[in-house]
Amino acid sequence: MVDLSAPTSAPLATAPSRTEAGPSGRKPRRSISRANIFLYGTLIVFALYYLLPLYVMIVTSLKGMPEIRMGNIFSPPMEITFEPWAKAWSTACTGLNCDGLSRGFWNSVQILIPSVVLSIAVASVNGYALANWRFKGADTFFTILIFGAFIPYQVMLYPIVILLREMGLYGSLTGLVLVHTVFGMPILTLLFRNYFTSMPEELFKAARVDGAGFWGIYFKIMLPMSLPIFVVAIILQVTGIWNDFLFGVIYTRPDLYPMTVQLNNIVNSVQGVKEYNVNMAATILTGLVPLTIYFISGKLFVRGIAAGAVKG
Amino acid sequence: MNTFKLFLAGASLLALSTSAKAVDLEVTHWWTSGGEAAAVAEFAKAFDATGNKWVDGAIAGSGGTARPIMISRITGGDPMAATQFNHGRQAEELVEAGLMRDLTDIATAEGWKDIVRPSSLLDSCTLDGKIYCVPVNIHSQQWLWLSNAAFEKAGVPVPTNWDEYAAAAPALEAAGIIPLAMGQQSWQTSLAFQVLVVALAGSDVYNKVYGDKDAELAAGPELAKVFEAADKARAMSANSKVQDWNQATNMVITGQAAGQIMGDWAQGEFAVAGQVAGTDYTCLPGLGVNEVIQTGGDAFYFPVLKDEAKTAAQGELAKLMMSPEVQVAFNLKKGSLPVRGDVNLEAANDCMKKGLDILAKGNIIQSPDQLMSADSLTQVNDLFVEFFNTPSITAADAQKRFADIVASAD
Amino acid sequence: MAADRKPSQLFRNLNAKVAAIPMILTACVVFVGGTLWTITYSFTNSKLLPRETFVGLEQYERLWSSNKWLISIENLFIYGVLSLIFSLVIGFLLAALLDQKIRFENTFRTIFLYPFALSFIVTGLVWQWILNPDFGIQKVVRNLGWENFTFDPLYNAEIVIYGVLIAGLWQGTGLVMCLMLAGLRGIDEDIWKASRVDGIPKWKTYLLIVIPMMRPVFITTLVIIASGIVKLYDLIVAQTGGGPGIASEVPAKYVYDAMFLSQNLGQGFAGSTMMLLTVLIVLIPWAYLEFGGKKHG
Amino acid sequence: MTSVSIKDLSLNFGEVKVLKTLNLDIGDGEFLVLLGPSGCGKSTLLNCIAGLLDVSEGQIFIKGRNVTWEEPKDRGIGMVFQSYALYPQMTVEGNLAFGLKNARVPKDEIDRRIARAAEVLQIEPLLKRKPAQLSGGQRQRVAIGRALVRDVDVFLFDEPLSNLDAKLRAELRVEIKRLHHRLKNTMIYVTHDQIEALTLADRIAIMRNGIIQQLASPHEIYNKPVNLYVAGFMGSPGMNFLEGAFAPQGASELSFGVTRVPLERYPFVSDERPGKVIFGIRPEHVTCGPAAESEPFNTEVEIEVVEPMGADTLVWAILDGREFRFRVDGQSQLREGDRVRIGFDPAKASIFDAATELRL
Repeated sequence: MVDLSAPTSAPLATAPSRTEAGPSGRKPRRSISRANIFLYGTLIVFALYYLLPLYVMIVTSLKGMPEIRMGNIFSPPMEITFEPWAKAWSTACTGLNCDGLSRGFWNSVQILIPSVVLSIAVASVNGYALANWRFKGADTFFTILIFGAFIPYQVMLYPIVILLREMGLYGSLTGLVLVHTVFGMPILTLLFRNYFTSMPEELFKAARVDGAGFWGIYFKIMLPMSLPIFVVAIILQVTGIWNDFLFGVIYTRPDLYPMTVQLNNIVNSVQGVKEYNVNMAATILTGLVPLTIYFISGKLFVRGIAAGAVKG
Repeated sequence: MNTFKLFLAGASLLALSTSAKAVDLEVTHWWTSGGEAAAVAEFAKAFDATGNKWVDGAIAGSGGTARPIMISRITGGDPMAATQFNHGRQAEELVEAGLMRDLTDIATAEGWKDIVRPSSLLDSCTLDGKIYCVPVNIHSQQWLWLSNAAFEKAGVPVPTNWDEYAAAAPALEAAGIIPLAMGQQSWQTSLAFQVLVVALAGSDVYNKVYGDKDAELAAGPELAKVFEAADKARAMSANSKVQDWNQATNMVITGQAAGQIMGDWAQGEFAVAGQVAGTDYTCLPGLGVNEVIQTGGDAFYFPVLKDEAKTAAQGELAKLMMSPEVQVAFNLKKGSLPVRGDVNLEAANDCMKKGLDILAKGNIIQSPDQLMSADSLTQVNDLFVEFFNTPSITAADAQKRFADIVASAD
Repeated sequence: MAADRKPSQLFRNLNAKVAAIPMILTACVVFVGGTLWTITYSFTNSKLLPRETFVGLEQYERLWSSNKWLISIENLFIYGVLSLIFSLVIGFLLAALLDQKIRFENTFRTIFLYPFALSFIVTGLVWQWILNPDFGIQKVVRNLGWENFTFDPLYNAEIVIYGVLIAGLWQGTGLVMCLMLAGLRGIDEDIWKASRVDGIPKWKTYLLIVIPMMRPVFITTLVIIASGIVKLYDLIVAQTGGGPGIASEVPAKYVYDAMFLSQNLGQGFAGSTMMLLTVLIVLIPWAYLEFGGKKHG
Repeated sequence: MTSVSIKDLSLNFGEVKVLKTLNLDIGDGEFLVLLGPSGCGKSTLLNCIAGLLDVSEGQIFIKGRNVTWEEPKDRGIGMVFQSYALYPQMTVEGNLAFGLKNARVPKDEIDRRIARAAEVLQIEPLLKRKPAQLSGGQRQRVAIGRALVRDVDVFLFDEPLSNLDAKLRAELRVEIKRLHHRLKNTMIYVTHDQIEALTLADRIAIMRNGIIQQLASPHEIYNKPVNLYVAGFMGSPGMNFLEGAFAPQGASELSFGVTRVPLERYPFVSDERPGKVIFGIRPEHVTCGPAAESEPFNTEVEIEVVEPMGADTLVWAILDGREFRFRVDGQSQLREGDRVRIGFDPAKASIFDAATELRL
């Protein structure tokens, strides 16, 4: 057959320019048009509202105490000192131990990793089972689970203390990991279920036809395609578990207390006068891990949320 | 050379015998601020000296934050080795449930019965004849702390009792000084009220209302007088916008405020700030009207532990807390009074001395914690924090609601 | 001949059921079990430790006669309704603005969402400092000249809940914006072209066409926001401690204080049962919409 | 008076030139089809006319008015989309009235227009229903109705039928044609389906890489393709292409392999005689069997594959070693391997310069 792709010159003779006077070509858009002012204006005003606290935290954490007492919290620091950060990290005292937040940091990491891994693994399997393997009663359990998302933690404190005691896990790291898995499960399962239901049905049917079983499909087909929702799950769980104070302090012992307990102790124990700069430095330090994880995967988070929440 | 070796053997033997083997004891408490932390350090130092190790489990945020954690840990079956509670009925149910260790054998061995004065402290620890806690200090709420500098600035002589102090309020305000510093936490406003009751209505009215839950007396004229004073106190502390008690104390130390009704643990803050009783600040027990000491304060309970060595170490810690030297060192730093009558505190400043001789004279009252259940006490606290923060509630309706609470209190 | 009978319902896709056991356990033992346990003990006068001395509705009578509880319900209602409305309105507005293919979209989105990564305790502390009359906004504005400018919500009983709202919105709207943006990006491009050809201004297209189309997204967002509102606790503790007085009390704090401060489990459980009731009222319509309404799969 | 006139229009997304100095004049009431493969710029051109895309250079006139910078709503155009783009939450009546309400047209006028449109498109029973409750065809009619009620000058269709099944597509095609006769509005119709183009268009503009290859009547485009691309694009099964060359002595004969085709009857449009040419003849212009004798050119071919398609049968044969297709009547008994005589009249053929691919 003849090769048709060869480009052909324009058959019509290029007539002389026929454009007349009057508007022609791209419409000149004034870059400072009224719509743009409103658009960027509102965004900037909201951006300031959102950035204000971060600005205050950073600025105050770099000031010495005299400068704080005298000036107001919005003025930039005259002479910047990192002493409050050092103190918050290593020397701030909570009761007897004066080793700042550092002790809590490694505890938090030790709590975070297993909790995030376990809770996401369990929730993703739940979501997958609910989405593709409709078994009788599955939806009723799911509704109970969603109902669980609404129950305030305080209500469940006591029953879980008893539950863990009977299982002999009270006060141990495993106990806390289990608690985080339980309380993370509702919303995560909801997200995973929505995500997997939005996946094309044919994919799942094709795999079934090829003889792949429940786990085969999960690992070979579903998992590889669910990076966005995994990112969302990781961000939600990391922020939730890292920032938790209540469970960390009730279900573990002092040598396992997460960083938030140290933060609470530093901020709430007043050596003479309240050291705002150390408190703020400690606050930023505690928020650093979830913030960094969020900054790294912000974009994926939006795409994941789209798939996870929208198709619900 | 061999003497050295001998000495080594002896020392290790000695160490071995006294404390079987070095053991870590986790102690939870809520002393995280200024003077308190220094005081706890005394306990820790003394205990570490015995070869064991004090593992500090401080939880900041006053009893409100700490107690739930302690209770959950104990009921959850993973208790700490020792924990702080206030004198009174907070740990009552834990003891009844058999979760707390019986210290009667140590108490009798050490003869606590006759050294602890006032004996009511030990009574709060006893249940059907057995002793379950070690009282470590006496904190009396019945104190008014005044900043001499503030009164000089206002050109008013330092008052000696409540009425003079109330009369000086306008002058203080004129000088831009907040007459009465008051933290916004509920226990602080409630403390101020019951100090006013003891001072203006007298100890027996206090005992009848808080102890016997006498509702008509609570609604009666004596209490009405006290509610008037409370209304006055409310006006005086209207714009003291701080949250924690030691922030309020700090306002007195720096002269921003003229005075504060607070327990004797405030002395710790004055000490840390390097102020001297008598010259920089003045202390009026019982608001200078009815000099009385309230036996509030703290005691240590020892949950039952399975580990043999730890139980032994617990006994050691209990004995140590009651020993004279530790009592002196601890109470000096804490600004509280020792529980042992046979200890003299020459190093104590004159406010502590005032407290000691009131204690010696024996006019003592029990603290609300010892008289009322936590449930009723919290209702009283909520009433007064609401009263102090809502000017629209008049003294009369506050009294009526107080009487209702007392009627249903247990 | 029974061999070829269809395998009983139970063993069909056994794997799925085995895999779902953790979910079933959590749902039944923890949530259902825990809730039932709480409800039963709300009819007892358990103090520090649970005990089975039944007292009927006594705890509930005391609950509804307690001033602190009534204030906390009122606060939760005000905070709940306003936070729902504002976070949806602000969330949608920001999403719509970001949907206009503007420059710096990523930076703006990161700015709006970073608070979500911080804990409520951090949020509470920072906003407590900002709203503090002695060194916060009020002092700054006064230094600028307006001498009697007063902005101290956290110390004014009537409007303290709005101070909490400002902090709550700061923390929560970022996520709502993300959900809305995701919803907007799901709308078919032709709908926009059609409305432009029909000469309908943008804001009307958003209001009358796009929002009705985004019903599922709104429902999911409502579930997520509502579940956050009911559990409001750490923000109150960190920002106002329930003060001034008991003006910013919330049910979750009432339950916590009752259980641990007043050492009265019975009263705490009564409060929490009431909270579960309000949750049911919110949840039943959602469950119906999600499963009942459109039977699918 | 031209209804729509496009002057030197170019559009580029960044560096990519999507439309290159394009000129097009569309008569009043004319039905013009923009035909081409996906990505040839036909939809982009339509969106430019509608005002949904800003042009880079050039002007657009509608009814003599320069609308280059006008908003879509002020251009007097209505548009029907491939995905219908009906407002899902509104009833059919709501969809029709929404644009008018917004333009503050009085209520009774709105009702009158809706009634007229409903009658023209026979959608009276559907007015109260929601789009979700309509079939594809009904939704398409409502989409047309939305433009109809606004009494627009020009209707723009963006592949409106491609979402429908074949049978429904045929029905709606006829309806659109009937609508055009009745309304006499100018219509610009974008599609990649040549059947739609051939049946609906007064004129067809075949586009490729942003350039109009040929702008002519369906018959002209089908029978007189101006270049190899147009010839190849139109007709299915496509035109037979045979590479060949002019016999040395002048232009009277074309030779490929051993076959000689007499060209006396071929209407040459250019007098160039390049070395290599491509000879094209459509399968349906080839006669088979005894009648082939009378054709100016006939030869014998061996049949390779027979494809019966009901109404007629497509036969794949070998002509002088090259693949050659022709159509026979549906009842024919031809089978693979038969040798049969075929013939055609070169007047119906097309010859292209192999290098420039232009028609000779």
